Amino acid sequence: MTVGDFTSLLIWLPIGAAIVIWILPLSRYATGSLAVLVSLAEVGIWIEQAARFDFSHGGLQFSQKATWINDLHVSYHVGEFPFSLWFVGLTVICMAACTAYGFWVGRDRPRAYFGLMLFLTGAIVGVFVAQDLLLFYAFFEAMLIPLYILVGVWGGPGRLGATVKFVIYTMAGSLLMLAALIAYGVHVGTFDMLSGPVSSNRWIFLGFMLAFAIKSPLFPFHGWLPDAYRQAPPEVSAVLSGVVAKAGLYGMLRIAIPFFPDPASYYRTAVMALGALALVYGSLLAFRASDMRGVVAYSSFAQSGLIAIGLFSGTTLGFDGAVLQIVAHGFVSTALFLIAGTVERRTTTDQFALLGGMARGRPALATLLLTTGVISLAVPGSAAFAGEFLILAGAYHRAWWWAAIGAGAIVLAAMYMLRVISAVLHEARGSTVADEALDLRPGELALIVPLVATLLVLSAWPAGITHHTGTAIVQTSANVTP
Amino acid sequence: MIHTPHVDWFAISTMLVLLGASFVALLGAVLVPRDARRAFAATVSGLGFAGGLITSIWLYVTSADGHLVVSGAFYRDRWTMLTQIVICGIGLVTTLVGAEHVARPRNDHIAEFFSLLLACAAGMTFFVGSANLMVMFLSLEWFSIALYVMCAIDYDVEGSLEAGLKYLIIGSFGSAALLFGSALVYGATNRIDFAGIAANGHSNDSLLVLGLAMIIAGLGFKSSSAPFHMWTPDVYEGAPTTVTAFMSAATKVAAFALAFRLLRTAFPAEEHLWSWAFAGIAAASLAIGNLAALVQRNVKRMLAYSSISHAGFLLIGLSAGSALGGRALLYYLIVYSAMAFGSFAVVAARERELGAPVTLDNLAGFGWERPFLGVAMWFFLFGFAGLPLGGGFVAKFYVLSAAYKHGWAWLVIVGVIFTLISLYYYLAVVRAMYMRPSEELRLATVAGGSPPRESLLHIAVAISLAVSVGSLFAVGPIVDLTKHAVAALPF
Amino acid sequence: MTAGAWLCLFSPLAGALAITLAGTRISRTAAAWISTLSVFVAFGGAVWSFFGLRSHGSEHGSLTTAWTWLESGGLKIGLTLLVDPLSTMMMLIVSGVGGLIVLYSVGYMHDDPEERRYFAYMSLFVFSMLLLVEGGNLLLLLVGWGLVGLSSYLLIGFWHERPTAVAAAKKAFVMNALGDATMALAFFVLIAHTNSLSFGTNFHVHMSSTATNLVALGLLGGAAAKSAQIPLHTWLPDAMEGPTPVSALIHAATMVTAGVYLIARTHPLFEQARTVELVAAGMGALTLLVAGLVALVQVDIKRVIAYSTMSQIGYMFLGAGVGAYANGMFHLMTHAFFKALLFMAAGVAIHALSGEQDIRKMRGIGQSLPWTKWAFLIGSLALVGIPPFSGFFSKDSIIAAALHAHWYGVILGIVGLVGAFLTGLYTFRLYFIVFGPGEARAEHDGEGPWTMLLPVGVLSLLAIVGGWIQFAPFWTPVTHWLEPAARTLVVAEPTNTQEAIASILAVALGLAGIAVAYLMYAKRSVSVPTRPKLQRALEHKLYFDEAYDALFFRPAAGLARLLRDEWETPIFIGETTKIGDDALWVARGVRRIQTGLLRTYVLFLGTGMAVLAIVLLVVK
Amino acid sequence: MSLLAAYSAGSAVVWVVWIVAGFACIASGVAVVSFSNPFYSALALIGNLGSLAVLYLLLSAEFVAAAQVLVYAGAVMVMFLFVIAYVGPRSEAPWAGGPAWQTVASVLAAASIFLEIIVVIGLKAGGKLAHTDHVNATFGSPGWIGRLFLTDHLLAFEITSIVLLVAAVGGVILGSHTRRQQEEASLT
Amino acid sequence: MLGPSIAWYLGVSALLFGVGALGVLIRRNPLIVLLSLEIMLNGANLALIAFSRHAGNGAGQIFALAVMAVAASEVCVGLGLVVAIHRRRLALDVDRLSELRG
Repeated sequence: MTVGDFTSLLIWLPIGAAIVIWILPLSRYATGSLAVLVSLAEVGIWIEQAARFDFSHGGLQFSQKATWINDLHVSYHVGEFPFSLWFVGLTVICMAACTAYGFWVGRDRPRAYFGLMLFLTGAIVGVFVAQDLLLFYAFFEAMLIPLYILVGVWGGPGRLGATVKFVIYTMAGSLLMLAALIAYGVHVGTFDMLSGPVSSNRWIFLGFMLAFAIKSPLFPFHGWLPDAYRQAPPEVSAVLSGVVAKAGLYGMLRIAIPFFPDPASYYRTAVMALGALALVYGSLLAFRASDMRGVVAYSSFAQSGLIAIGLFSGTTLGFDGAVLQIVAHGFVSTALFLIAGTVERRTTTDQFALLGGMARGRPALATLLLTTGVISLAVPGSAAFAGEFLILAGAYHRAWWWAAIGAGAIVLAAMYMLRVISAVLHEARGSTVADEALDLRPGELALIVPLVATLLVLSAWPAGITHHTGTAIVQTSANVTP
Repeated sequence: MIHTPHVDWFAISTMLVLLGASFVALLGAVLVPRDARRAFAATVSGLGFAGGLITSIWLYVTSADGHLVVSGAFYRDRWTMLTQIVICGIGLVTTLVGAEHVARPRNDHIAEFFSLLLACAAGMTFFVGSANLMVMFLSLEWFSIALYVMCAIDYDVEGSLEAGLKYLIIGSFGSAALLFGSALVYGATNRIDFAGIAANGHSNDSLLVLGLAMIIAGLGFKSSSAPFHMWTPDVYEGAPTTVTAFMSAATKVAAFALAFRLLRTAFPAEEHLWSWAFAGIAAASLAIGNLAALVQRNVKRMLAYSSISHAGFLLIGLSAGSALGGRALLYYLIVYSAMAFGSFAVVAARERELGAPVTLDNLAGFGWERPFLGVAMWFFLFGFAGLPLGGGFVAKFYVLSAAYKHGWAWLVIVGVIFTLISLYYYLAVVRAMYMRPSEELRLATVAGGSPPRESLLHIAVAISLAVSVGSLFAVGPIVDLTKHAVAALPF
Repeated sequence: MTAGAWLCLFSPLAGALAITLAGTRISRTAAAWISTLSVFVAFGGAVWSFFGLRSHGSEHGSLTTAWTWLESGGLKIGLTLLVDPLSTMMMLIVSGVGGLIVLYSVGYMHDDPEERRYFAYMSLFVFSMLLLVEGGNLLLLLVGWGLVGLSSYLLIGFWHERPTAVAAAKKAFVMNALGDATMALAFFVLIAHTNSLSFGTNFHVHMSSTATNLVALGLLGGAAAKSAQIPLHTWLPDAMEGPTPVSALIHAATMVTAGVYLIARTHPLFEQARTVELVAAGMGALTLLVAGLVALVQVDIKRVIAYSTMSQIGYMFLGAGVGAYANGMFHLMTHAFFKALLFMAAGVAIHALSGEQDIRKMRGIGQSLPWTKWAFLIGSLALVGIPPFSGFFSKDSIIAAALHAHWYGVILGIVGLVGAFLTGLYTFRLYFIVFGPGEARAEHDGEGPWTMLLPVGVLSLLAIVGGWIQFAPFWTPVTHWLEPAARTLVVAEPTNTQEAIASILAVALGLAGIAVAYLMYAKRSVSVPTRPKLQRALEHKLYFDEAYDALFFRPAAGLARLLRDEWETPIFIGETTKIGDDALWVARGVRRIQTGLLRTYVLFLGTGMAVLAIVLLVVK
Repeated sequence: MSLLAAYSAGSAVVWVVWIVAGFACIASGVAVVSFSNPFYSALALIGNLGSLAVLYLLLSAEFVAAAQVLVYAGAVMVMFLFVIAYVGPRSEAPWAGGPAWQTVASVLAAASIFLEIIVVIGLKAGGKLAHTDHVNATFGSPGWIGRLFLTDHLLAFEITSIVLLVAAVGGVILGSHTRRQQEEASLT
Repeated sequence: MLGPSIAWYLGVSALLFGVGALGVLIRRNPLIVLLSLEIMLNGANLALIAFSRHAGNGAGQIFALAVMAVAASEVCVGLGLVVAIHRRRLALDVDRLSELRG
């Protein structure tokens, strides 16, 4: 019996710490370091869990259950499947990096800021470990609250409009999901995600699916994305695209597909088509975006599409590839946004027109951006490549053109990512790039290097995830073709 | 030789305590020197409500088997008692806020104010337990009249007077309708006690139905649900904020608690009629309340509209008409009253420090200047919006589930859509408090130097916060309370 | 011997990592030597595994797996090395020639401020290339395939202040990504049918012929992109923007020839898809012709050599296409020698003129660089295929093999012969112009540091003797050595007469070419024929770049801009706000009802009641 | 026979009384609403109350009738007249003011409410409402009322008193001077 | 029972109620509005008493008496408000009291 057994700890430790931070009048430094410590403690707990996780039986582990709304058979039920373990790992590591980034750049109003970041951590973890539909929904929406304030208070000049659009958009989806889950839960008499039977009601499926499609996002539900990613502070954009967006995909993996096998297969082509549209459309727009964040934003939009294709291909390859790709892209986009942040701190902008030539004399920045960028364009051998390869191999089972579209998108990815790299690092020095603009400082390296290192480890051994996704659970109920 | 009926004094002890306190406070108005009046009256009122809490809790515990007392005029059961508990709680926090915030020059009428507050609460506690149309009508008038006076008590302010008069006239019209409806029901069944009405009524008796319609209108007025809601924004805006806070919380509790009992006990056979009627009214309230709130700048007024929209949600639970609906209704009432009261209390604080009506613009930066009140406010607002930051989340889920179980998916969809719309203006308040750029923050200069110390108000807000957040976690216990309460009603 | 393979694979990677992590803590020279050392260690490993394989007998190739790299469902792909004759041969070439070139760079790049980065990239490239040739399954091969593309991108764009260099690098990478994509598609087909990507097993399963053709096509696409075969060739000439040693290593000796290796490695598949194999051969023939022609008019010394590389690879494709894998590989080897030699000799000249690459301005550099002149001459002769230089043995056997194939073989053979003439012409055009009489002089005395001259010397030697290890059909150790890995098709086993005819014709045509070049550019007795149209066409490389720009890039960019301006901004970003405005408009309407008139409120109450009553009375 | 005659005669008398009283009642009601001067309206209301009392008598509710006269015509109306005198009777055209649609809609609403009730009663008139129970003499007598008040409706009785008390307090508060007002008054 | 049947009385009461409602709806002088409210209540009272007579039970009459008290109380508060408004030198016109709106 160790801390690892208490999945709840992963949720409530940061939230508790947030409350402490809000209440105690700590100094800026104390607040920041406390927050970073807690987020690192999260990572520690997760490692403990990962080490003691028994992948041989893929079932739910470290689970805890308590009655919540006995009247409607809603319970507080948390636990981890193998794949949720990976999602949680992604969350805690990225959140630690982002919190530390906030500490490094010294956000003003530190108590509010770090409290919200910790609260966000707890909420996101909650989404990934919740085993009760209402609990899942609760955390799914709880994510929104800190995000709203983080973007709205610490964001860029256009933040007000961006936040409203972001919140209204996502809530539109998730409220329909509320209706759907009420319909499902009240009808079958339980909200528990383990004992809940499969349903073949297409409307309910669509209700869930819409929420996830907006969160991920899939085409054409991405209207909130560009503004939010551009206006949010870099580390929050990192969380948004790296982790929060993944909640939508997790929802498809954990709820939409296994609980609604028949509707899922009925709408398979439609969803895959939306994914493909997102993939192509996003890639093209990323290719045209004039700023670094824009490119990363649209590229993660495209990635969501690709992952959705993998999930709805309904094949083992697709599932495993999707899980791997989710984790890999999570780290990639987090790292890229943080790097964008460091660039903005040095040049006050991320417009390509004003950047360039930063590689000269800044080897660390150049190396990290190059490595991350190259991984994100899925150069063969990278974790992203492994993920995309499996996804498309799975999609090929459905029809050859999915794979063809995906392959085409890989080329596009190469085009826009190289554009970013050369526009920031290469060619003539940009007007905003001062000579005295420093290379990455040790503090920044300490944030970004671990992310990149994780990516390299994943690249060296993607099977570490793909062979331990345990999506079999999901697939058995979703009658997936192996 | 008249055989006076046996009176179960204990059953009505809550009202007696409150009335007693009210009289003491009234005496204070004349006996206690002016400078001590505020403290004295506030203390008395606080003690009165505390006593009311104790007795009502005690009664809740002891009246597991509901029965009629005082010759069938009053229900002594857990439905009554639970609502009495809530009302007394609201009264208590109102006292806390009022002690600092009922601003009268040189404490004029401060004692009378608390006396009226107590009397009003007493009337409500009577109202929720009334067992026949006459007692219902009388106690309704009782607390309504008290409310009319409380709304107008700031009669140096034109708005307060206007609010009072509007409330009085529209209220009297509404109660006249209620009365005529009662008369028709009486005519149709020759009975005025709820059970008797249920026994003698035929659901195809047009007299009865017409009476029911007029009663619904009367109650709809009290619960400020569309289209009987028109008075709400004006009165809420014009009345002293303390009174508004009390009204928005307590009146809803009383009105809905009684409405549900009345319909279940007196008109079970007509369920197919009133459930549909209330479903329609609910949809209307949701639509009007939320849409009108979208364009408000005055925060009090916006909250008034939002209370209309919440009446819509409560009506969803009511219209479900089932035991589940009743539980959802009570749970929602508890959570909502906490949130509503808290939010108005925060507005009161800002109002006092600005010396002007609170608008979205002069709210700018409030969150950073008064961290506790700010955080509390966004907890309340997100709770209103049904985000999982408080019981509001469970409450919405609960009523919608009830509606769906009743087979009304369309009502679920309506509720969901208008929740989405409501998000816009709730977030607007948070935006105003936290996200305005610094040059706008300068709007929020405090009238008269640093913000006044308002320990009592902070306590009141803290209590509301504790209830609204705690209810998210302690769903089980609360639901058990409501279970027992609902068990007292016939199904 | 597997240990040797692992050593061979990882020592360059270790070198790269060491240099990267060490950063500025080590001197630039130190970085250079670390890199060089790592590559030579790799060569040691290669030799080790070569002799290991010899001792076991070349038919016993062996697989060794470090760990499972990717696993899902039934698909299981290990980090597996394959040590067999083919891979060993490639290992030797890559690490050997690579080592020499890295050594050469020590001198060549000595003054560059970012030397460290350069050598890290070089080591990385060697690692990737070795991974490509050693990879024990198709996916690992693809990984190496992609990584060489990456490091080629990095090295081409090494001087990243030059926009042209960056553009060239991007172009190279994107085109190679295209090739990767087609290969990936081919693998999807394989997975769908065999659920495996390992060599051997799935090459002999019986897929539908369409599936086989698709797979073969996909592989061919990859090969063409990597080996700069028409129509995916346009990146190679631009790639000359990179430092000269890079051109020597990547774009002459090793990477660009990977396509040939791929075909040889997967020949069982291609043999099941004969048509595709013939497409490969035809593609090779076309490329060698076109490249030869274009090379005639180029004035940039490196570009000329680049085009000659394309045409030589065309020969290899031709050979592999008709099934003469061993000959293809053999030519690959000799080509590695003499083409690297040519590049490095050219590099010496360029270095001496501090970066001048225009042959018209290099006239007469030969006077100050006698040794280089000789080295270049050797290289040129080998390239043209004059006996006894190495090119003669390898190239002629390809032509011979082609001639022996069916009717189409004859056509291909004739094209090859024409190519031989062109080779002679453009090679010696270059030679006579650059090393003929002129006023260009080296800016520093001496031909350069020993680190540059030693590799040139070694390669000159190899360019001479490298071909002697096989003289088909009398003596065929290479073919024999490759027998187990890439058994040459019986059909392409040429007879002596054909060998003889082929050799004689090829040599004769080569000599003819040289003679014409001599008359035109050395003695100038014959004036260069001027066909302005044709010449301009050739100078524009037959307008391939323009065509691609018009066909692919512009439409894509245009579409993207269209989507952004016509859809994204107005609809997906704009429309949402419009909805909000509509809601607010309705809200204002609702608000107007609230007149503030008490009577209105009562009216609503009364009307509401009346309506409600009517409804209830009606429905009751 | 004579009984029948007497009965019919009595019935005729009752009818006449009813018609007179009912007409007076309605007329005065309309007058209240339509007089432009509140003073006259108040007087009209007194007439209305009186005629109502008569109707109550016909319905054999003696005590209520008495109370009606005492409480209303006595107490309430006096209060009204005082206030009217205090604020000064200012006339106001009944139909003036406010938007036209307001007036029209008001008439419609009031009419529809009235008609609904009438229709419902009409539906019932023939049946349920036709025959009336026979009641004994004590019905509606003060003693009988008092007994009811002290037994069945004790609570209502008590509440009524409280309501009056609350109203009284309220009236006092609203009607009383505050210092600030006096200061204002002294200023002006 | 002598004279007209209950229905007639009810008719009168309905008419009173309607007239009173109309008064509230169209009059602007708060005093007259209060008077109209009285008429509405009287209408209800008449109905109560009529039904009480019809059913022969006393509840209606008790109810009516209670209503009188209530009416008195409402008038009391209402007049108090009127006086207060007058003191504030505001026009006695409900249409002019429309500062709160929107």
